[in-house]
Amino acid sequence: MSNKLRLGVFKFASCDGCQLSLLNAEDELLALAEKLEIAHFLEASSIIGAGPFDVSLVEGSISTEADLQRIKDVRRLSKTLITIGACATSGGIQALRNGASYEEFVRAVYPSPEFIHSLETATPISQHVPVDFELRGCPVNTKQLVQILVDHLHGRRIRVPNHSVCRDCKLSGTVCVTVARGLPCLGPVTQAGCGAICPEFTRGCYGCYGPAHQSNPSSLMAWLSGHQHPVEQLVPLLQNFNAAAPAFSNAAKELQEGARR
Amino acid sequence: MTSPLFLPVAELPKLLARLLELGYKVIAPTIDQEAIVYSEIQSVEDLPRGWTDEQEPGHYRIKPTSNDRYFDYVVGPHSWKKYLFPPLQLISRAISGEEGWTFETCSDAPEQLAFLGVRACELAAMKIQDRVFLDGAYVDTGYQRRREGSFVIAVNCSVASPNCFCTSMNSGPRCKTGFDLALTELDDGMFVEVGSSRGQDVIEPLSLHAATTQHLNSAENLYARTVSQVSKHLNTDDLRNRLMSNLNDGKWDSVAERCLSCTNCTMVCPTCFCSHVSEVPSLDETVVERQRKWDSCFNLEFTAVHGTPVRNDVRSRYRQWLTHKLATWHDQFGESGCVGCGRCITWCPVGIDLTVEVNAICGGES
Amino acid sequence: MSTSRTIRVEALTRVEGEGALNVRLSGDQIEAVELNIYEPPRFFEAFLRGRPLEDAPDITARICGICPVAYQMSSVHALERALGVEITPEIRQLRRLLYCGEWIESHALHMHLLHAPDFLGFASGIEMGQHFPEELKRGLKLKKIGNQLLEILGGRSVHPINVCVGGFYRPPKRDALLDLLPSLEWGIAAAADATRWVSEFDFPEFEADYDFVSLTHPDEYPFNEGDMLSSRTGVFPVAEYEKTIQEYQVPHSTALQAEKVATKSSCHFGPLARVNLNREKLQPIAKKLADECHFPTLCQNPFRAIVARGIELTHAFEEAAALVKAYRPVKSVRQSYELRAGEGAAATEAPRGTLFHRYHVDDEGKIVSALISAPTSQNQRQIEVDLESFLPGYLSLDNATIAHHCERLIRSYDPCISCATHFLRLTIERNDVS
Amino acid sequence: MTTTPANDPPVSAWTTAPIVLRSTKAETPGVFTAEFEFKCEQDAARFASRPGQFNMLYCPGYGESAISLSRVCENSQRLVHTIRSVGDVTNRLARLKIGEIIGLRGPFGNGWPDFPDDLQHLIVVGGGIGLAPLRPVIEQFLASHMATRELTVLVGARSCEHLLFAGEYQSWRDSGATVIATVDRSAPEWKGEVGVVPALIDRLNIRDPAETQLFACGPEIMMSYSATAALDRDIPRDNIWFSMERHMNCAIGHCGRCQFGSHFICTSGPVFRYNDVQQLLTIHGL
Ligand SMILES: Cc1cc2nc3c(=O)[nH]c(=O)nc-3n(C[C@H](O)[C@H](O)[C@H](O)COP(=O)(O)OP(=O)(O)OC[C@H]3O[C@@H](n4cnc5c(N)ncnc54)[C@H](O)[C@@H]3O)c2cc1C
Ligand code: SF4
Ligand code: SF4
Ligand code: SF4
Repeated sequence: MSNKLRLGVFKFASCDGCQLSLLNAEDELLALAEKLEIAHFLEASSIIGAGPFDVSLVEGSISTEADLQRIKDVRRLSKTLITIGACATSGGIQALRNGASYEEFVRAVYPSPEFIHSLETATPISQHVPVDFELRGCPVNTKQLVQILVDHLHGRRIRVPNHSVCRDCKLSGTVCVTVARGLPCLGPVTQAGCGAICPEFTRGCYGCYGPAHQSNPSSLMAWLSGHQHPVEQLVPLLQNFNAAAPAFSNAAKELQEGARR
Repeated sequence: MTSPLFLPVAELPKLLARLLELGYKVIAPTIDQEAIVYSEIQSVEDLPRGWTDEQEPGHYRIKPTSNDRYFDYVVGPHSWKKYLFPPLQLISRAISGEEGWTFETCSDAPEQLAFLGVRACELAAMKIQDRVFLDGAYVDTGYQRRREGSFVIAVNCSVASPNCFCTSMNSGPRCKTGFDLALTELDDGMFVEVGSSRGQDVIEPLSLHAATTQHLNSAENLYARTVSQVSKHLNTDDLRNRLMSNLNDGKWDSVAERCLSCTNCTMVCPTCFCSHVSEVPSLDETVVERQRKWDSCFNLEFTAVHGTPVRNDVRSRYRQWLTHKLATWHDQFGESGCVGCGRCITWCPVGIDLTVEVNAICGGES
Repeated sequence: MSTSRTIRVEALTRVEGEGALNVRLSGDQIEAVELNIYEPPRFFEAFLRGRPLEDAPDITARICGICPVAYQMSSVHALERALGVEITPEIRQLRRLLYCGEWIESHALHMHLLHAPDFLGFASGIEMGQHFPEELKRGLKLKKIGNQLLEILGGRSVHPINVCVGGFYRPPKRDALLDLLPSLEWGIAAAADATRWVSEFDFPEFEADYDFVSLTHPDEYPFNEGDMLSSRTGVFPVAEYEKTIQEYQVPHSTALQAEKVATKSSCHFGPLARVNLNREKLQPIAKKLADECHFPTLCQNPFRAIVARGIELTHAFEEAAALVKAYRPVKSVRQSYELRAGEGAAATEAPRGTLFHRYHVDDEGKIVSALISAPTSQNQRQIEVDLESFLPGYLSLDNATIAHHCERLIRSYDPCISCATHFLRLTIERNDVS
Repeated sequence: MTTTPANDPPVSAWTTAPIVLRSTKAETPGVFTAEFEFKCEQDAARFASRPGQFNMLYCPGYGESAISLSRVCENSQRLVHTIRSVGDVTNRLARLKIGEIIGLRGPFGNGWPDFPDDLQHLIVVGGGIGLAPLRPVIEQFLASHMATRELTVLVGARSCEHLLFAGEYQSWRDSGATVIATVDRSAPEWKGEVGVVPALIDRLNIRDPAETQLFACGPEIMMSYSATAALDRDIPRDNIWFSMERHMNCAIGHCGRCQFGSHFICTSGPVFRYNDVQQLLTIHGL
């Protein structure tokens, strides 16, 4: 119909929040729609477009056999595949099941477990198909989401800064909550993107954007646990929306093993 | 210049009033977010009177004191660089018109700022940044405007924190130059030194009495007491060469194991000046602004050349920071880049102490 | 000639989350209507066990990105009940204000981008915008103001970070709220205009004798507090929620369904229920608006839920503006508490219906068990029941058209399927259901 | 002999001048030469550059890139740049249409040193795109008709199609230069050298090493080995010069990005005396 790029938005196991972040671009939505043909976006449109897609945004993690097949189809039909959000990039909160006994989870939760067809793990998209870019966040930041789409439209490489949350704290003049209030904060090991909102609201960062570049959670945890923060408090902090990101899950494991010793 | 004056404590508001009347926006220590930070004040009531700070590596708390002094603390998480070299600046703008792009250089409206409560190490830090932005081949005109427009009221430290090592860096605790006015807070008022004709003009109408010998003695005692409180030391003898001859030392690995590469030390450091200019296009890309933000040598992208960072591990990035600050800064600017304020030690989330690291890497415990 | 046919809506669109519908017909007989929610289960209640109770508002928010505030509100109220925490009036007002933000965002989104296109014959809000640009822009602006309110109070609009058990981590900045006031005031009028616009739509003739259920409060339009009210059986306390409304599992869906224990009948939750049950408590302009739009005192046409949404949208703007005007910051809006073992339940009104949480906690502050009943699960049975009575009038049409009509009906409930699948419970004793 | 900035700093270092693309020419795969002209005469009047200096070319929305002048045109407001497309800015530059306007800040950096009076032999070593900032040196040398002096140009590339400015070698030779090209990977049609550049230095005829200068630009490893080879041939350390590359953002010594030991590449380089960087080059991740 036009030389617009065709956009597909696909959802796997997730909360919809990352897709909503696209609809939350109130100021940019219409302008974007002029440049992108929204070919498949169940949450926003009744048109169920068939592929191929120039750009696909994929939200959610893979946790069922059917989804495992579907993501392969999406990949096949997409020129550029961008995963959005913690679910898609690291498994999300539902990846907490990965370490636990799946059987027990289903039994504990569903009266008729036999109706439930689900995989034992919730895994990131990149574990199953090649991904062109991973946009972090739980949820993703609307500005970043719009920016990467615009960059892509203009033929620029998709990228976002991968430094720590701390840098953004300092840029906005937020006083460090760890140093000045003794609150545990994952900011030093978490990738920026949210605007350092948690420390601004006087609470510690809980890691929505996943591990920052070459992050060092082990050192941070060693320091915190040596300064009156019990392991029982630190482990859940690492086991949030990016619990399955290797840097976080390894640090949690180390803490637990250290505590057992 | 003129001989020292005395400002009775009850008349401190007059000094503030005078500055406001001259059109200055007065920036001073205030309490916010459980810390002593710099922001605009309207009255002396906004100062952290009766408060002090407690600092250790990776630790900072404010607490009330038993006295009602205005300046009984050291330096907090902010430094004056946030006013002279703001964290976020608009540098230029490109506008797309019929004949293609046109370019504008942006400059912020000059604001007259009066900094109240500048410590000796901070005066030193300003001079260091002057060298970076004013004395090189290129002048940062925005910095120049802000620097020249600001009025500096220094305050001599009456206490030192365990993280202060200004005596090693020869930057304090006594304010010697670089101020318009310098205050020393005594029991009943401020011992005032005038450091410039601008300072003279400001203080003149307050018709202050000359300080007495007793004031002078109390001030001297206070300086001596503060010096004696400075407990941290860095051996700076030949430090540049000691560090530069240890660049391949295995001990950098040990600090790299603890360093989070989180950028906090560089952000709080009053002399660090790294920045990055990035593009901020409007959605239709007809107006593109270029924005300069504080950056840090701890960020991986900082040295990326064709996608691959030159300093591709924490070890090389920590080494860059420490050796730049304490060694290569000498080569570039003729002095050390560190003023011994201790901020990087206090605000490191895992309490890494550069003085300890220097000793570990190239010895020289003093 | 009696042929059997199956009508399938493979993927429900313009709803939050993913589901499908199966209708099995035998001749003109409806054999089965199955709302199939195939969202993968995410096991929230299971992994909440053993976690610090402080985590509940942040974690349960991730059940649904569209109504995270609802999850945060239900969880903190339930946990505060378990711990015996009394919140201050300031906290209570700020929570209402936060909820206003979510209602504004969610209602404006559903009205303009998801539901209105149905009545005007467009596939999406964006397509609708080509013919109704002003209406769409107004809708987006209304939505944006809701998001701004959420950002000021909660740090961001999806999964706000400022809510905690005991209140808020930090009070909002008064200046920021006051700066938003002109927008909120604009929003009152704009929301009313939007409501007038949707009230003129052509609504299918369909009514059902619903059992409307929502919270009710003696003085206020319900958000966080009050008793449950059923239009059929009257008031019951929140603490007896699961005794009154029971959930059960069906093979065709990963979401549980709900029905009244006593009568095994379905209930209708959401804006239509709330306006029907609490109309008198609406803010003045919203109340006048309801009259002006000739909104029936007991509206039983589910398609008109879009009008109810508009009325609530207007209400939320009015209430938000009033709360902002009255706001005086206090130093702390966070109540401290002692840990103790206990149990607590709370229901709050999510944009699309009642959201019920119950927690058991131990004396170390860990969650022992959690039960979450989401609005969509609760409406799910109602939707199937509706379809059973709605469909016979349309059976002469071709499958695609029938499917389209079904989808429209489902959409009028603003189902949030992501929520629905996280509606899982620890134990269910089917034998108790008699 | 030291190198000094050729001109006074511009009014504000951030002042961006509009320049217009006049022509482009494809060179090797992914590499092209673009000629720009200042849009405003007063900008042209202010602009004076020397070989080895670079400009910051600015494509709004894409960013700025440091690009060396690959020809220094005297009495002309023409700016000649040879560019390898590797990313956002350079790809955008490659898509520019004739007549399009972009921005320029510059010239920056010190440039190659002046030829000393007693210079007998200049050896120019260019690897890949590294030959671009050296071409002005070659051209200047040849234009100065220094009949008694010798010029050797050593060019290295991945393969023969990547040999930059290959079409010009013959004219350089005709003007008296010795040009030797070598490639990493040979091809059937390639009749020239195969191997690394430093190996060529071993075989050169260097009559008076003390009066020989070596200018190198290319991958660091290539420059380092060339220096070692030159030292082996008794060329004094002081006579060996490198043009260095680091991430560059401001080009005026204020952003800290291009630091290399004690140096800011942008202001105290990009051209360095081998002596000043030799030690630093041995340290990984400096
Ligand atoms: C002194 C100097 C002279 C140069 N001369 C030339 C030349 O004549 N011809 C040529 O083709 N290239 C030259 N380069 C390299 C050129 O600057 C980079 O290839 C270019 O900046 C890459 O930008 P990009 O946006 O296309 O790539 P991307 O990979 O998309 O972007 C990289 C980002 O890093 C920045 N960057 C800054 N410095 C560099 C760098 N050195 N390498 C890579 N990225 C960098 C870019 O501006 C951009 O913001 C020179 C570099 C230096 C330092
Ligand atoms: S990453 Fe977070 S916000 Fe995004 S879909 Fe997953 S749970 Fe929702
Ligand atoms: S509050 Fe957290 S994110 Fe901010 S500086 Fe401190 S540790 Fe870093
Ligand atoms: S290096 Fe540390 S002690 Fe030195 S000036 Fe910077 S912050 Fe202060």
